[in-house]
Amino acid sequence: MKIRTIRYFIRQSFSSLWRNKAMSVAAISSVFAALLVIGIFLTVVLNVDYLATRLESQVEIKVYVNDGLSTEVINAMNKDIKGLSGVKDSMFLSKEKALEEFTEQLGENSNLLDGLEEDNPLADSFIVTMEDPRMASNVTTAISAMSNVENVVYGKEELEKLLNITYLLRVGSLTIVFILVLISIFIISNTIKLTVFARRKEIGIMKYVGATDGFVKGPFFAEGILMGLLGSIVSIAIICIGYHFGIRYIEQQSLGFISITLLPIASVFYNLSFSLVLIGIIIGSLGSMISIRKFLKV
Amino acid sequence: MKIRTIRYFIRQSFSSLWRNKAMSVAAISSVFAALLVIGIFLTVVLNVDYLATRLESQVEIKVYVNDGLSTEVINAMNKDIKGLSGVKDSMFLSKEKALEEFTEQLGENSNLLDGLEEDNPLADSFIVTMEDPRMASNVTTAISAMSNVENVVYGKEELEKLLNITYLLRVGSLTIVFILVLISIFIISNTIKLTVFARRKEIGIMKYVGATDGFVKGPFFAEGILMGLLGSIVSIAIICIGYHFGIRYIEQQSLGFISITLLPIASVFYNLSFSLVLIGIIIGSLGSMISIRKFLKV
Amino acid sequence: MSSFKQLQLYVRWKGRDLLIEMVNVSKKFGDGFRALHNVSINIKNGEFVFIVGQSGAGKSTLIKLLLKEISADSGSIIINNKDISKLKRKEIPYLRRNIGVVFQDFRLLQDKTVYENVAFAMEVIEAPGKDIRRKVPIVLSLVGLSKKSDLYPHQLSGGEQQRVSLARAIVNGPSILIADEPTGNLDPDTSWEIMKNLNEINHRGTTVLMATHAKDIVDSMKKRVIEIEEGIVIRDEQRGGYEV
Amino acid sequence: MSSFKQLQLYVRWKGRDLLIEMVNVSKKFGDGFRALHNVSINIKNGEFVFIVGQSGAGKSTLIKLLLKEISADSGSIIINNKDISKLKRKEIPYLRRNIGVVFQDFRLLQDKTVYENVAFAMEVIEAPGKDIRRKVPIVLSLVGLSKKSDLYPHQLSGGEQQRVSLARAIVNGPSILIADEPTGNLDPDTSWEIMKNLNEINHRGTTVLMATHAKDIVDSMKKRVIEIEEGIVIRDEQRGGYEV
Ligand SMILES: Nc1ncnc2c1ncn2[C@@H]1O[C@H](COP(=O)(O)OP(=O)(O)OP(=O)(O)O)[C@@H](O)[C@H]1O
Ligand SMILES: Nc1ncnc2c1ncn2[C@@H]1O[C@H](COP(=O)(O)OP(=O)(O)OP(=O)(O)O)[C@@H](O)[C@H]1O
Ligand SMILES: [Mg+2]
Ligand SMILES: [Mg+2]
Repeated sequence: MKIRTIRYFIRQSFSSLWRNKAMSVAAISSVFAALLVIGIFLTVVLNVDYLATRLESQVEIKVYVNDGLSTEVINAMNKDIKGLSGVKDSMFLSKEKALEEFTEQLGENSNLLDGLEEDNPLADSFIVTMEDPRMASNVTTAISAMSNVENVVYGKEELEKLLNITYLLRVGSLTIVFILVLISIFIISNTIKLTVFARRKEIGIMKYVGATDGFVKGPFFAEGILMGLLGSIVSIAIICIGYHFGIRYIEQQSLGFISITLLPIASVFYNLSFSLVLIGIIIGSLGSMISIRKFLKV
Repeated sequence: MKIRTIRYFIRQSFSSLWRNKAMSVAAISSVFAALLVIGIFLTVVLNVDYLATRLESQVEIKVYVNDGLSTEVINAMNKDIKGLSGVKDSMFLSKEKALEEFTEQLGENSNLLDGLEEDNPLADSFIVTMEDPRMASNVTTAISAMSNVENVVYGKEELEKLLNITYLLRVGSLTIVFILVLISIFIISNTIKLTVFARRKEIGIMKYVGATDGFVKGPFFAEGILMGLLGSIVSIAIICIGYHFGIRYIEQQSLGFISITLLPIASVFYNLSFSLVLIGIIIGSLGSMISIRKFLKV
Repeated sequence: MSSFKQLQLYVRWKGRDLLIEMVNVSKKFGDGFRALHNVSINIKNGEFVFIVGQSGAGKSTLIKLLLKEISADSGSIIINNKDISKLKRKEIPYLRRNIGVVFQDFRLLQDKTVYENVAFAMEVIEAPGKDIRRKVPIVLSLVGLSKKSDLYPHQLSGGEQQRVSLARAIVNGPSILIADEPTGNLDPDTSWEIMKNLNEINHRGTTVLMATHAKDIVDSMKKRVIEIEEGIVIRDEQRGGYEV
Repeated sequence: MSSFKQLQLYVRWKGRDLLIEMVNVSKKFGDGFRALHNVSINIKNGEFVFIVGQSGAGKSTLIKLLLKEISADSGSIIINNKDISKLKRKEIPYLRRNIGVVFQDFRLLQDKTVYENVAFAMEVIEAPGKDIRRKVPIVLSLVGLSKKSDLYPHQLSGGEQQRVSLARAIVNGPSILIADEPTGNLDPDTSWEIMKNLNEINHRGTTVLMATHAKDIVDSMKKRVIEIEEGIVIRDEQRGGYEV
């Protein structure tokens, strides 16, 4: 196949799109709409994952230590803890501060603690936050082995619940996106099939005047790519615009237990555009190649 | 228009679907796929709403009462409270039981309460659950006015947070469904447009031999309905089958703070089938009527 | 459309003298090409008229104007005393139902069988099923296609397709029969067979307009001949031949 | 396909004596209809052959067999010493490139202009753009369509479409030119113009096969005539007429 022929294919695909305007517009619109669905849900999945990660980072390990440690020892321990793999941060919490916080937490029932200030039954502690909450158990073991450590507590059950939730969120959203990707691919390939179908007669004619299969397919292949490209570009644009405005509105809402922070638009665009363009182009070109096959047999 | 003509339209629509099999299959598949997207998300929305309602019903109002009330008084109060509008249930909680529960809740820190058994600082109370959590403030006022009531407490802030969450869940899922419905409608109408487009020549021929616009449109209208009907039936079937199996898997998972209970399949089917069939039929027939217009002008 | 107008169009256009009246009709196409120029033709009820002229002369364009497939740029076309340039879009089908046409490119419905293609013209006018089942086989045998009634157009030879188009044109017994090159794909014997049929239809009162290149046929039938050259009527002769 | 085979098919099939050899070829269609029965025909290189016969006799079917548009049920068809029933699917295009065809139904690409339709036949064989730009206008003027080169097929008259089909068939200078009723939509003058062209092409060495109903033309050209009746060759006559 000569370069000239490939140039011819590309030229043909543009002119065919242009000359069958009504059909092209309908087809590209459908491709665009199908990719839009994928795009919207990829955006949702990206944000769900982001949220899950932030939820997971709220896991805390409480390290209760012996009473009356010197500042040097505390700083040294803090540094050791921070050095453990999986740990994000560690913060010392004196028993006075802890009682204060506890009193606050109890709110209406705080009278229960009346008079405890003089004889504080709580202990000094470190509050350790995790980079990767799956490492919590390892970190606990490591800290337990340190000297001056009285007790290490982390909400094992709660952590497991949390990990369950984030797992479900991730798996659920991925499953849905997966189903949607399949459906969208199905819709795009059917759309392409219909555009090929509308031109089945022309395909036959080309074959009758001596065109090889490849020569007939060339422009359809290029056209499929073009449709996928156009459809995906429009859908990316719409999603980015929608996200730009949507993000403002949503971040103003409050969920209470966690502030809503969405991924920055650049990150969404970066993750999205490549896959949408790829899906569009691949299904567009592949779809037309598959649909054209049976009309080539003349 | 004669009955005979309408029968003719219906017959024609079947035969046209059958004779353009390849095209019909592609088109109906796309309609099916687009409706599937709507269907899946309607199902999700229905369940989100269900979950939100159940979350809301966890709201509690605590009514602290005077010490040492007689069982008769307690029962009478309980009955009065239950009679208030918006209230689902009310349950008496003695201060001994309350301390027990509190001790349990504190877990590792329960030593704080040591010795309080003898001089229980807590009060007897009623735990009131709400039918409609938006009435909580009214109910609180009503209960405060009752005799023997010391204090009425409900987590106003927490309730507002919860209502925020459920509101966001509902609005978010409805927004997404709304967008998806629009996209799906767009895809379906484009698909129908492509099938009409593939037969533009035939439409012209019919006009040239003296068919009125209505006579040409008739079979296309019927065909649009048929495509919508077939597409929606298949999508409903797939969703119900998928839901039947999905429900089992999902309900086995645990979210911790709330057990996952999904709507029964019958309820989903009941809510879904009507709207999907309606959307399919309306867009199918309307889409073909709109697409055909410009080809009729010969 | 008022039912009076419908009636007027439905009624077979008989007993009128001037059936088709074209006055100074001109038609240019997009690129300025002059397809017809100042064409004036009168055709009386019951006439048999040949339209001849070189390829590209404007014969089919003239026919398309009569069917309102395209509209004239200027001049008026009056069919059965009605100016068709003033027809509303909704009235066009009723005009066409009174004009049976054998199209040069056949225009058969590809997803309908031979039988269904012919029946379609009757279904369009909402004829009773009984009539359809009776008349369609008759016209199909008239054009020699009884055996082909269940085939689809793409399974037919060129000449067979042409005859289906003819069968469809005559099945409703139109007031006017327009045939655009109806023997172009037919052998001489079959052509003569068809011409005999057209002649007979004409004798039964239908006005026949036939655009053709078939010199033999025109020469021996001795009918009125209108010759068009580059969009201009250069000859209109009673009992004429293909050439002067 | 091996490049040797390609070469073999590309090379103009000259200097061979027997170009087309059909032996006992039969073809039935789905419903059992016998379109061709035991047809045996030999055509030598450089011949000019008319194929005549009634509408539906099987002329176009025979042509479709030569192009492998359909396959024979039995018998063999050998073109340029190659049994085309044994052609692989990939080889068929190379067969067709050596056969220029004027189709009875024209088969023009509707979304390409006249110029592009003709150019397409050259693009298919990956001819250089320079050659295309030089040759297409030449063949278009040969068939009298220079002025129409930017129009789309639906903007052409029947005869003009037919001539585009002819232009496309000859633009690559094929070894065999098959014309299925190429004058069906042409007036006598234009028909003769076209026949003069075909004759000239034949004199320059191209074998011409023409299915036709044009009695005048067959009678006056005095070429070999093969007559088919209901799928059977009933006459094969050198310097014959349309009828015996
Ligand atoms: N839509 C159009 N745009 C431009 N030119 C057109 C259009 N339709 C027709 N023409 C031109 O008008 C001229 C007359 O066409 P018409 O079909 O009337 O010819 P004709 O007499 O029927 O010829 P034939 O005998 O070949 O059928 C032709 O040259 C054609 O190219
Ligand atoms: N696919 C098919 N299925 C059934 N019958 C067919 C099919 N193709 C062709 N035929 C029949 O075969 C017969 C021969 O057709 P063919 O096209 O060869 O005729 P022809 O000689 O070219 O006629 P014409 O002069 O009218 O073009 C016709 O009667 C036609 O109905
Ligand atoms: Mg014409
Ligand atoms: Mg033929």
